[in-house]
Amino acid sequence: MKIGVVTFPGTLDDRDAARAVRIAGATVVPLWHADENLHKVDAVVLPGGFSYGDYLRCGAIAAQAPVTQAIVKAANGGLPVLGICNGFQVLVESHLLPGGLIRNEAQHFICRDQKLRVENVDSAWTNAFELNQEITIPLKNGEGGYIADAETLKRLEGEGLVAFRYLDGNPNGSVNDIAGLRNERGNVVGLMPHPEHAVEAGFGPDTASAMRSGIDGLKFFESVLKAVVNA
Amino acid sequence: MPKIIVEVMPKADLLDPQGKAVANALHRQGHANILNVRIGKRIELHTAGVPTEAELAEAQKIADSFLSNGVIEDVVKIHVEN
Amino acid sequence: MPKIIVEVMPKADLLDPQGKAVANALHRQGHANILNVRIGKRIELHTAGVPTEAELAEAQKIADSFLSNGVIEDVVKIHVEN
Amino acid sequence: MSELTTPESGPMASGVDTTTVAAATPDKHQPWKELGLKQDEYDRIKDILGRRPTSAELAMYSVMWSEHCSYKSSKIYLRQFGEKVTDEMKTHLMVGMGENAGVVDIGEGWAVTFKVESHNHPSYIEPFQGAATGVGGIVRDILTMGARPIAVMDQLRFGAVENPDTARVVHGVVSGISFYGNCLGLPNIGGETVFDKVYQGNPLVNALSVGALRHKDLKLAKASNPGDLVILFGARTGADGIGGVSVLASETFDSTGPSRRPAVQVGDPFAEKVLIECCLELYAADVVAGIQDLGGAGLSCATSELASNGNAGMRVQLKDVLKRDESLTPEEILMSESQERMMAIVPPKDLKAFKAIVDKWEVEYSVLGEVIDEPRLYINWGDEEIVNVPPRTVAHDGPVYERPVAYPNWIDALNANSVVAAGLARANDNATELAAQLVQVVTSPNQASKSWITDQYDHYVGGNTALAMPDDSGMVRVSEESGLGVAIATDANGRYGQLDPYAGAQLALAEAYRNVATSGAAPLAVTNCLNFGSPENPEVMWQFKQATAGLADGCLALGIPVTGGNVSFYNQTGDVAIHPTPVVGVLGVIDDVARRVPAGWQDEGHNIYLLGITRDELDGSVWSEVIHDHLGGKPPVVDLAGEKALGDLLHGASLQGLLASAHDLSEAGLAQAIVESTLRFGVGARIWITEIMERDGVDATAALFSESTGRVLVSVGREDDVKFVGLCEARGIPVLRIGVTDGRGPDAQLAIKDIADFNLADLRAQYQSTIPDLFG
Ligand SMILES: Nc1ncnc2c1ncn2[C@@H]1O[C@H](COP(=O)(O)OP(=O)(O)O)[C@@H](O)[C@H]1O
Ligand SMILES: [Mg+2]
Repeated sequence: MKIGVVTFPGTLDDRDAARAVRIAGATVVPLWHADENLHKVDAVVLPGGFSYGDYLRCGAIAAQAPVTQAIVKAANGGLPVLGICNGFQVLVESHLLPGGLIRNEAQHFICRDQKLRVENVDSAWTNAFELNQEITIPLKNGEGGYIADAETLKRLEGEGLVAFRYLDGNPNGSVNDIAGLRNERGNVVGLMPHPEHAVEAGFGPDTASAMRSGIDGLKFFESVLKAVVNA
Repeated sequence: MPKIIVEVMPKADLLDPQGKAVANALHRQGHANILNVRIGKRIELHTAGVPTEAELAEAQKIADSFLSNGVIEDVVKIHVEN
Repeated sequence: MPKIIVEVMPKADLLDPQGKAVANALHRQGHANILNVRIGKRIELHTAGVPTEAELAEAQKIADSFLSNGVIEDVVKIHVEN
Repeated sequence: MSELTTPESGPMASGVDTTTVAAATPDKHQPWKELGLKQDEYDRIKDILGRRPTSAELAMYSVMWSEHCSYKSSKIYLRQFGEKVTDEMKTHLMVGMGENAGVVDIGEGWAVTFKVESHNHPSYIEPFQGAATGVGGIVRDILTMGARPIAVMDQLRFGAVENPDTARVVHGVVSGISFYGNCLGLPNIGGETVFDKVYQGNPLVNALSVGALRHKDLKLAKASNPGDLVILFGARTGADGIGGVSVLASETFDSTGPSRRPAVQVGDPFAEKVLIECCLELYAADVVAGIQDLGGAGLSCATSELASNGNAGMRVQLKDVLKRDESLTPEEILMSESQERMMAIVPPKDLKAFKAIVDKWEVEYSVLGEVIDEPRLYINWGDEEIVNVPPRTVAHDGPVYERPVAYPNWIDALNANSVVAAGLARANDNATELAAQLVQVVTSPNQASKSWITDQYDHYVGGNTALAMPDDSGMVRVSEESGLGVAIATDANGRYGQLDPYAGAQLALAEAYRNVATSGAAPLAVTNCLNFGSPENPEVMWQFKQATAGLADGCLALGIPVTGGNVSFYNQTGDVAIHPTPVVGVLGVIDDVARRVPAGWQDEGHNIYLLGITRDELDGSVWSEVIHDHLGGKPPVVDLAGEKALGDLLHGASLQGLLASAHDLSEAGLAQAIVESTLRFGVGARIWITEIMERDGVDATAALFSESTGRVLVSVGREDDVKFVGLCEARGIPVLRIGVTDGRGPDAQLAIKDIADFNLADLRAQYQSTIPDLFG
């Protein structure tokens, strides 16, 4: 099973995403921003960072890259795609997911361990969770405030497309405490918090049992393995 | 140098946390007459010569498709300055 | 609603990384005629009534001292829109 | 002939000040004074060249001979860091002082390089860009050694919290560090934040970076093979920070403050991130023979240092520099401090491979010239020769001063005015007041949680962060295979430095050493950033002399060498200098980061032990400042042999897995350590202090707030108790059980016997709210 991990100039969490893929048991295929094909991968992760400096709007320049064009096409054909943080922003700028992401309400970057509720488990990246499971993974962003117009919000809520919601405090002013979305088909998921930073004990969020032992993020990658095998 | 100036603002009915923060700061400083603040972008595209009609049309397209994100922003003005 | 519009740009001889990144992206997309891009802010101050002279003078002061950072930015324009 | 071609002074509007013109117009007036040179320095340049310098040469010499670049006032004192060392201390040292950063062997074929540098003055003028480019600059220093940067830290000093200007500086500096460091993808693993009115017009913004490399990848900044190409790559050269080095860093600013606003540099972290990846690919392809970052003094520095280090020369065509702004004069190009640029020395046969890599990263480059056999630096502007100098005289043989030193007479009165002499009241017999003092101390701005700041920094990126804020030291994994890693802590206490700069430097060293040891790592090497007032003030020079001697003697005593550092002088407003603030960073190595020791209690029912002896040492303490607004007396006694023994014990105990947690005692003493230990994971405890008072002969105030050195608080599981206490006794480390941990939960408490029971949730709310209430 091969999972592509995309690197744009300015991508930062690509090595972390690759590590997560490996720990979950899949093979990593590095994808470069200039790649026009996806090298037959079974799924793609768009990792976090500041692609092209995140200038203009986060993810806007990356949305124009050749590899993104290829991903959009493949995603419309059902390829599982996970966008994390900047990757979520790229998905939104490519219109694979609706709405937009703007500057945090507090006007500054925020990095903390964030509790989330998994609100939908019918997607390629969430099927290993239990419905309404509470998880903790790191959050780190400067522009993570999710916005959408009233109609879009109604549709998202009505069709169960909100995949994750912030618990114990909304860190960035996102409407309806939205932390992540899935598309109708369930192959595309985007979220601001970082599952790839919670896959290895010793380097994740604190838990009640030990410092930095949280590995709730691993389930994202286990989900896609299941999804691809079952597909 | 001639420039095409593109002005982009967040959509009126969406949140603008930055504008809100600035408005709050102005109110704390006592500027009660400023009811609200909204913050957008002023983008200058520098061109070699005075822009032609075709170039302006192209700029309009760039403004709509790339310099702004129509889901959350509006292009409020495009004009030329020499 | 009447608004005072303040336009702020990065100082001409300082680096504008944002403008540079957008210019590069436009060049990659084939827009060779756009030589350079600079990106600043468009700030709308919404007022209750049509701004008076005194209010405009106040806005100028706010623009210079608070809305822009004189070390790295210039206020390039202030005007009223009704 | 003289009036024909050259304008009066300054950048040439038309016509270029060539070496020929200079030879023909010996008496032309030059603005050497405005550029910060002294008469004798100007005369020496003329001596070296046998003629007056051209305006380009003058620009180069003035900027390279500035205090910031030449270390002319500090050099004679910095030498001792290289002299007061034993052979054993050098065993792990691959590159010592003098290079861009020191390099230390950490085993398994890995090496690390680390350094701390100041960006103080620019951060006062433009806090956001000043701090951002400070991070950018230190990261390029690390990159230059051939290393992948793996983490950053920031050491900050701001003015008084109540001063209205402080918020401007705090917001700008913190968001600048956050912006640049986060965009680079470097975890921020620690730092310092201190507020004191002495830093009001002179905030200190020091930034540290650490990088890792395989031994074979070590790179040096030298150009030694004639025929190799000189290539400038990265961002284009613009008008940023022209004259910044000499004007910003060498002259005390007057009190008119922000109205005099010189050019600043604007940073582009995206460009730097791309540059990092590009350089690492160039290193892997083995196509650069030498490399140097462009920082202060820009091209002047890079060209002269590369040539001088390689005992060679260079021929450079300045017109080939890629510019952002075509109107730049040759002098401006030489002085420009545009960020995110590097200079590589590339053998001609490797140019093709070099080009393929920079093209892949869309990094611009231009070949400026070549290395030559003769030890001379020739720079041309088109056909005209504008620089013809021996590079050593620019880069390394600058002026060296033995500035006058004078013992500050005021220090006797200050030392005499101790906490006891001043009769500061203590609340020993009043439990309610003592409890109130404890809360007041630990929630004061300098002691309260810094999470409002540190939550703006990404400490996860890279996936290798084993410890970060709020732990005693930052720790990152270097090898994913073995778990090999490094820990770093930095410290400095300006109040101690003011009372006794020799002891102050040693106390900073001792604290950083202890912080590294508590985390389970073995201390290995030292870096520093020495922040002082004007070297032209003999009393400041005395402070500097004392501090450097203290640090060098201290390193010798602890057996860990100084591998590099930075000096920042002229941190003063008018005649008033900041407190001597020698920031000392200690790096330690740990064979497996999985073994690291947390700085807070995690489990119920563990015994809490205090290691070390408590003396009545409250002079210069947080207690004296917060409760009595007092500074006087003598700082705590330094016992480096004791620190070493304590460090060895901690290392031994952590290797045997005996430590459930360890947290050092420093500012605000035991009170601070127990509050931080309990709040770290929300685990309550019962503490008693009477046995400390009895054994050490101190009162309750000293037991809680004394800042005696050589102390650490540890928690130990019941099953390891006997073994642990036995170990301490065998090694002669004083050990005393002072409490036991309780459970977690909403009712968890910190109960200090005979003083007060604190609800953890309430205590946390107060501890967390101080900084956001001031700046949020
Ligand atoms: N400006 C800063 N940047 C990053 N970390 C910081 C900063 N200021 C404080 N910290 C972190 O907060 C924690 C508490 O700081 P401090 O009380 O000064 O530690 P110590 O007393 O151990 O030196 C440490 O982990 C330190 O690294
Ligand atoms: Mg500590």
